[in-house]
Amino acid sequence: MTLTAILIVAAVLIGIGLYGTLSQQSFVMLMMGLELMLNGVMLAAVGFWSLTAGGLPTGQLLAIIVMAVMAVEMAAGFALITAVYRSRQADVTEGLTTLKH
Amino acid sequence: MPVGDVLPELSVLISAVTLLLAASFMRERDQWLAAPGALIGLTVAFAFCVAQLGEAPKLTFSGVWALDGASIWARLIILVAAALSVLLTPEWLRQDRRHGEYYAVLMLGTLGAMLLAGATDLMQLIIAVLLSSVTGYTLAAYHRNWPLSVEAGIKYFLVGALANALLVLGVTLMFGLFATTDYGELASRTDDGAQSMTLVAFSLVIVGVAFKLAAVPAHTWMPDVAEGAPPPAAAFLTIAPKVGAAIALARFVDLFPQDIPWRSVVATIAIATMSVGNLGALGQNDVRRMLGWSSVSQSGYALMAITVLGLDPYALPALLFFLASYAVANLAAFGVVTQLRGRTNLADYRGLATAHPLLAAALILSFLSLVGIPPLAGFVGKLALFVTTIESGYAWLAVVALINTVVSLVYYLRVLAPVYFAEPARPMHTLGYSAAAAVVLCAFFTVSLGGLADPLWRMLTEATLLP
Amino acid sequence: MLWVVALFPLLAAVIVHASPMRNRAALGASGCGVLLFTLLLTVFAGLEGWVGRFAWSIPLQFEVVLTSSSVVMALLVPVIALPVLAYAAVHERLRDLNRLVSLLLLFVGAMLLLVIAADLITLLIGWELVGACSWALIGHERQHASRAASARYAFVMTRLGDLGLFVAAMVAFSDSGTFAFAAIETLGAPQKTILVAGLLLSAASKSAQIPFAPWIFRAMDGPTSVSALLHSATMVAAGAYLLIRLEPTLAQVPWFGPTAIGIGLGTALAGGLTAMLQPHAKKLLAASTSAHYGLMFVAVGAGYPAVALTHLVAHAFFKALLFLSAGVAGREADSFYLTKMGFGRVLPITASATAVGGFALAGIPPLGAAWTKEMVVTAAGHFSPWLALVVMLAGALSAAYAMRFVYSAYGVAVNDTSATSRTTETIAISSLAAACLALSLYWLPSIQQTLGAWLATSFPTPPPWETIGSLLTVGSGLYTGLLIARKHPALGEDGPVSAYADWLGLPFAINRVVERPFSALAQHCATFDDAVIDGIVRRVSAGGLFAARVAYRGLDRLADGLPEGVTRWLALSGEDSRRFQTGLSHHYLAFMAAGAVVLAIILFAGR
Amino acid sequence: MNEIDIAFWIFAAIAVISGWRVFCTDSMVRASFLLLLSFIAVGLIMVLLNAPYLGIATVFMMAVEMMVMALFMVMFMMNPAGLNPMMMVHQHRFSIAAGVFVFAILTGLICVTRFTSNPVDPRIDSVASLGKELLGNSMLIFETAGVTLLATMVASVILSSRSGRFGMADTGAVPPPLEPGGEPAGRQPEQHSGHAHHHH
Amino acid sequence: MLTATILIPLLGAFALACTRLKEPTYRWLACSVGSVPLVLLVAVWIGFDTSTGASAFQYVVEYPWIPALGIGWRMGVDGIALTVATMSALLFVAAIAWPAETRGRAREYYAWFLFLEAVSLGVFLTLDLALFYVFFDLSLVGLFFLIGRWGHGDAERAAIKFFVYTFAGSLAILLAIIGLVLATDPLTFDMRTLIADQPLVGMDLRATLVLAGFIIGFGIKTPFVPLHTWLPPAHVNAPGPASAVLAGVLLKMGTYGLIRIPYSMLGDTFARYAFALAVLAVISILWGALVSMAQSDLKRRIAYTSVNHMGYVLLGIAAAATIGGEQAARQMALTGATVEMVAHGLITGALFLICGAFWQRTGDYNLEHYGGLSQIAPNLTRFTILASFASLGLPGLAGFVAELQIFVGAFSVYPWLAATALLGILITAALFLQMLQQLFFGALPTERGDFRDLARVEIITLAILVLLIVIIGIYPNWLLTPINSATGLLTGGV
Repeated sequence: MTLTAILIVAAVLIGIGLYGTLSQQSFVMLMMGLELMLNGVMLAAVGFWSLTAGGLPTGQLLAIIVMAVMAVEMAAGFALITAVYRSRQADVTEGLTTLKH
Repeated sequence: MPVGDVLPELSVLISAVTLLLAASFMRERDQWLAAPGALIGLTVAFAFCVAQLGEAPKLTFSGVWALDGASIWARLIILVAAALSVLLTPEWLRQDRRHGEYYAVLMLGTLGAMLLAGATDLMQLIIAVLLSSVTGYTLAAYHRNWPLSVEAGIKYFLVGALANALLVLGVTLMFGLFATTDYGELASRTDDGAQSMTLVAFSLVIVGVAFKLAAVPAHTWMPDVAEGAPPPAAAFLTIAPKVGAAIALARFVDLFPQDIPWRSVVATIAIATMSVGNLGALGQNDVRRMLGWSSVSQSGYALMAITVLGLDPYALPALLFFLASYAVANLAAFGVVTQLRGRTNLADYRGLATAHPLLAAALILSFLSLVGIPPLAGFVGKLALFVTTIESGYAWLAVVALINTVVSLVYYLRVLAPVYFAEPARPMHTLGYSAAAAVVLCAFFTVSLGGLADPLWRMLTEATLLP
Repeated sequence: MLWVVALFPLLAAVIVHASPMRNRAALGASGCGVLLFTLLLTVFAGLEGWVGRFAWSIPLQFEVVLTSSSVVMALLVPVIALPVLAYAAVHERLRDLNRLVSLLLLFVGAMLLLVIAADLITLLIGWELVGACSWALIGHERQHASRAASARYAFVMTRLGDLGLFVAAMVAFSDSGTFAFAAIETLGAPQKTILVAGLLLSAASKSAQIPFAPWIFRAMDGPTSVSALLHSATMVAAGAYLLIRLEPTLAQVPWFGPTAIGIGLGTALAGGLTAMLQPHAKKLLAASTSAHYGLMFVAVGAGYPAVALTHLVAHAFFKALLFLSAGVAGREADSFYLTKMGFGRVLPITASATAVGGFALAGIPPLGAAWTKEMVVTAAGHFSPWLALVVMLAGALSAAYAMRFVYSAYGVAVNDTSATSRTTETIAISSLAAACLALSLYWLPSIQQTLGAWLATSFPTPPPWETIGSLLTVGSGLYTGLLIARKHPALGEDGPVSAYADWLGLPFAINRVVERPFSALAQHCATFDDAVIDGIVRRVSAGGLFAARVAYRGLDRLADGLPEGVTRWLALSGEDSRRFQTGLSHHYLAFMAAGAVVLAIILFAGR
Repeated sequence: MNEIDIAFWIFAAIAVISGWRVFCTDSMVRASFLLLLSFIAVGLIMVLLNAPYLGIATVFMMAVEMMVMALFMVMFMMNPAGLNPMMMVHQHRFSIAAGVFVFAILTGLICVTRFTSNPVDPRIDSVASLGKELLGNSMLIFETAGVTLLATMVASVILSSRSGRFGMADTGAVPPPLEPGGEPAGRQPEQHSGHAHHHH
Repeated sequence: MLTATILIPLLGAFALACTRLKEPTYRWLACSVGSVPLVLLVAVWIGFDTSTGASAFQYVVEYPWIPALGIGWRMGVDGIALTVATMSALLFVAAIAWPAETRGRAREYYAWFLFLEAVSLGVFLTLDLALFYVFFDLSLVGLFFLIGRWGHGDAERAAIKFFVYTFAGSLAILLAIIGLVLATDPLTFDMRTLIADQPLVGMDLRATLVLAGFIIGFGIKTPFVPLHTWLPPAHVNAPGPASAVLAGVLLKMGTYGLIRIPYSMLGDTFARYAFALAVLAVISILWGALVSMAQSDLKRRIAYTSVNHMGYVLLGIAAAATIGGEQAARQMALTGATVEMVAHGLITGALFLICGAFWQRTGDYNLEHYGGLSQIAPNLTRFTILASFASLGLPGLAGFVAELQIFVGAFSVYPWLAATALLGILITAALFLQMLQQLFFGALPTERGDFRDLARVEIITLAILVLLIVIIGIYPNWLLTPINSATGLLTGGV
């Protein structure tokens, strides 16, 4: 279990996540993609903490921060999706094209 | 724990919480009372900030929090902008049932922008971005029953979510490379030759911050928010986070040695941003959207100063002054829009000068200031930018900015022409007194910052940037 | 102090114009009074030897003096103007008479300034003022647009010559730092060449020499009195006078003599021919004016400015006389075509006076003009005998058209029934005739002595063969003239001859070679200015908007075409595809991701 | 190749595969559970990396979050149970390319980058050190994070709650009309918005 | 004193904007306020010391504005600034007094005019580069609103084109100013310092670029061919008084700026490119005259003659800048250029006011539609003829004094160019006479039968201008003395 291995796994997750973010029409699925990215990031963070930073507490904190980001964005995102769904009955990015140019 | 160093933030936070609680107990028709409350909180914070001006620049909270000229001035600008946008709000949201909470969110957003300006630790940076983003989405979508507003909100969110993800990724890589997130230590460790991974991490962080700055490539939310969000919120969102982010970006890039060619990157972003913004505004017939595009291009000008940071002592003061002048002028413009009940169609502005001479005058002043016509604030700001850019040997950048300025004149005039040259078709209704007061104040600042620029400028020249 | 001589009539002109005077008597009287006083002033100035100095700034110094030749001119101008103005006061239509009189006074004043000038700037000022006055006078009758056109023609044509004077002044200053005539002597050779060329150019244009001659026909649109003054003592005289005044300098340039003679002779012959073929009384006289100034050019070119001066004086008198009488005849015939005229019986006095003038024009002894013409012949002969012959030929021509004019205008003709001449006209005409006769004194050797002494030269003595030759040529000329007048009275009114009658087609050539191409050029420039120069600007500004669109399209492909290929791009509505801000969030996300990559690439590239 | 390595690889495989399946399943509910699976795997990897606290925290937090997400599906997403096949994607090729590209770039860089090798001492009490950090050097960050969470709660309540103290929370949440009794300024959304065209 | 010259009309403008009075009162109020600067400037003129050894800039006042950047409120005049400024003040009074169609917005109209007067005078009177730029830009703003609001035809477009085009120029100037000023240490925008120590000496490339900036900027403003195409539409659509001010005052800012800034502060570099400028000038002269000749629109025609006349000015400046020319000749050229500024201001001002009279009476600028007006409008005819002859450089009128000196001075530096430029006065003569012919001569079209002659106010206004033109033409010493005192210094004479 080397750092490289961990990071590569993280990279895979990030790649898949980015794919999801860019490809999904549904807001929810799109956010899942984001989650997956952050998942990879979190893995990388812990990996760094454990294998390069020599247990520097900052690393753990970073992981927590990433988690926080994830949570916050999920919450805000769901709230917004709800609002949009209520006012526009839209659940996909293509549903919202009034604001353009 | 040196609480004294975050007194302004604390007062903003406390007033936010207070407002939240108060809003949940006040009767519906008393909700507007939250506005004066917010003003009080901001005033107190302003006072504390001013008090900090005296102290010597320092890092506190074990290097997480910077108290230097840059952050203090930026926070002052943010507070003023927040206060003025509060003035715009009460009449606008009169019939909204969640009137009171708005101010709480606004205060938290202010807090986020302030934290951006002061952060000297990558994790603190992330949190600050997050705070100002999450409040920003809410403010943008505050007209929950109005399609445009929620659309603006969720588009803001989608762009923001990815930007934050990239930012977090970048920060994690930074941590992996340098085993720290503290600016001070970063600065000391970036010296030995940069690895390729550093460059990737660097550009990821830049994109993350560019999102708050509404700079290319993460500028796309700005026009939507400007058009869709409630104008008072739009006024706030086009200014406060931008001011904070500009300082944050300046701080961050300043950490890196020359073997990372960050100047060319920032310069590229600057050019792209000002050009895209101007081209976008050129054809607009929707005034609010036009203002959004124009504020994109203004970020581009601000980036000029960041490009030459450290090459010329005037770079930082120029940046701060430009941000201040931009803030007042932009607020004046959005204030006029608000006072005109969100009037946004270009044709609807015909004959404003006849119907409401004062509003027209304010609009003209703010636009001319945004173009940089002397002796308004914008002129001094642009002059300072050009001076520092040319002095640092980036004359070509100044030339590009010049061409962009000429282009921008066109779309500002496209609004001013009907405002002044035509006769009104229908009566134009206005909103109320506090919005009018805000407009007058902004116009006054726009003029006085230009005419009496010297004291401010002299103080700004003392400003420092840590670490 | 000498300035007064010129300034008084100028000032008086303004006053007269401002005054409410509108009736003939008052205007005539005041005008004549002004001229008389001017004359007295001139005499006094001459006796007292006044000079005048004035400066605008250190380099711009002005000076006026009276030399022997300028005294003569300065006296001649008011003397001629006096009867002309009196005539004008009764002859010209009452409407705008006030303006006419004041303009005539202005004319005189400007001419006097030109005459007494002792530096190029003063000369230039007078010179241009004279031109401007001529414009106003020719276009005096404003309701006819054609008059204004003629006035413009004349003014532009003469101003083209004025440029020569500008050049002269410029050269003088650039070399000597001053404009004074005195300084011209000291110029270097090349500068002097340019200077002389400039002076010659302006003199030729003012004196209606080839190729500038045609303007003098257009000038005939002006009132008769104007023509009379313009041809005798003012406008046209200025050119010849300039050469006379500066002859010593000019002569220092070797090519000046031949050139002047060439121009002069060419004009003399062409003008003579034109005049002979000209059925229009005033134009006939006008052409003869050119011809006679040509003779003066010849004299100056041959080195006898004094001769030219004397001829100028003589010419002034008889030409003024002839124009005035032509004016009377023209009014009575209600046309200036000779065929309509012929009032010998009803206007005997005018007729006889005209005859005197005509014979003077023809150069028949014992009239003074005959002597001066003889002198010209002699002068030319001194240059080369062949020249003398050509000049005689010119003399023959002038005799011919003089004869034609006198016979047709005031001979005995069918329509010679009723015609009236106003008293003042008659007086003016006959006084001029008297002057012509008086000039016969030229023949007296003693007078010649005094004249020569006064002008500090000696007149050449003609060899007998020349005298006989010129007498013969004059005789033959007279006969030809008589023949034309009797056999072909309408010669030149129509048919091929009429084309030649207009300066042998020179105006036509000018129109084709200069005017038309020029106006065409102007038009093209205007088109170019709008289409191209402004066009570029418009393109640039349009380019801004275009750039906006293109940028959008380009970036849009990036945000949109890149992902899904063209098909996907087409799937979007056209408007969307034109703008980068598609309104579709995933495009923004894609763009952001791509942007991050680009930034990284820039960073890598920058290392 | 000791047992830790084996475990790691297994978990890694689970994380990746389930992560990948998230976007291939027909039901959002399933998708969310797959995502949860991936998170759990990652959390277990963290445990392997001497970060038990973080690992467990992740597992629990994500468990809750995915429940919420699943609830959302059921509440008002179309096709909750994924009875009929669902493939809602756009700019697909680009997305795939982007994902692969990012993976390749990162992997390449990871291989060439020299990370300082400084493994954590298994004997240190990571939880305690984290606590010290939170209440010590990084206190401000921690506090700010707290504020942010507060803000998030407020925000989500404001945006999502259907009714408030004064009845329907959304009524009146519109701009003031341009003229009294008229419409607010600004463009109107096109009618077709809603469950918009899903292209494949 | 000079400060008051600017502040009084400025404050007057704001005061006027805040009042509520009857239409005519505004006119006279504005007129009286606007004439205060004229009085003050005349007083300054009287007190101006032209003796040799007198300091170049007099009546200097100085207050700090942004000391950190070396920007301050610096005022002062030399002979050139004084004469041009006084002419401008006079022209403004005339333009304000001229009866204008204010479309019920008299208050703003006259307020803008006073504002414009203040800032235009500021351009000529300031000794601080930053302030110069400030006033330079504000003048654009003022005129933009005047043209756009009270213009006719496609006024809005013309106004925007004018603003954008000239603003581009002024930004070029701004960059150039910065590039120039940054070479000073400590940083200062004080013109006197910049003139004194020629900051860019020895930095060839930078000096060239800075010069280019100035040339483009002032070239657009002046305007030179090919940067002139904003001028005709702006003129055609502007109200008479506004275009009188545009041609009479604003165009001078370009040439004045050339003399004041690049000529004085970049001496060597400017001299190096003097020949190119002279060529440009000759092109402008001939091109302006030619194109003008082909215009059938009265105002366009006169507008293009402005291009031609400003070409003379440029020729004079370029000749004066040339190294190796005779000092006396160069001084004469520069003096001529300055006199041309004054003369052209008065003459073209008068001509454009007359254009305004035409528009107010008929709303038609097409020359083809006129004729025979001399029969019913003798006064108009008189003034127009005088102004036109002055414009084509007839001796005894102001134009001649200027052009003579320019030609003579330029000839000893660039003989061929000067000689070529002479053609200009010939073409001008032709085109003006043609214009007069079409307007006043020939038969009177029936639809013009009710054409009113000039009213009393118009007569008085024009009379003052024309009288001044004549006086300058006959006895310009009072004008030449102060100018020469300045040009002497500028051309390195005593």
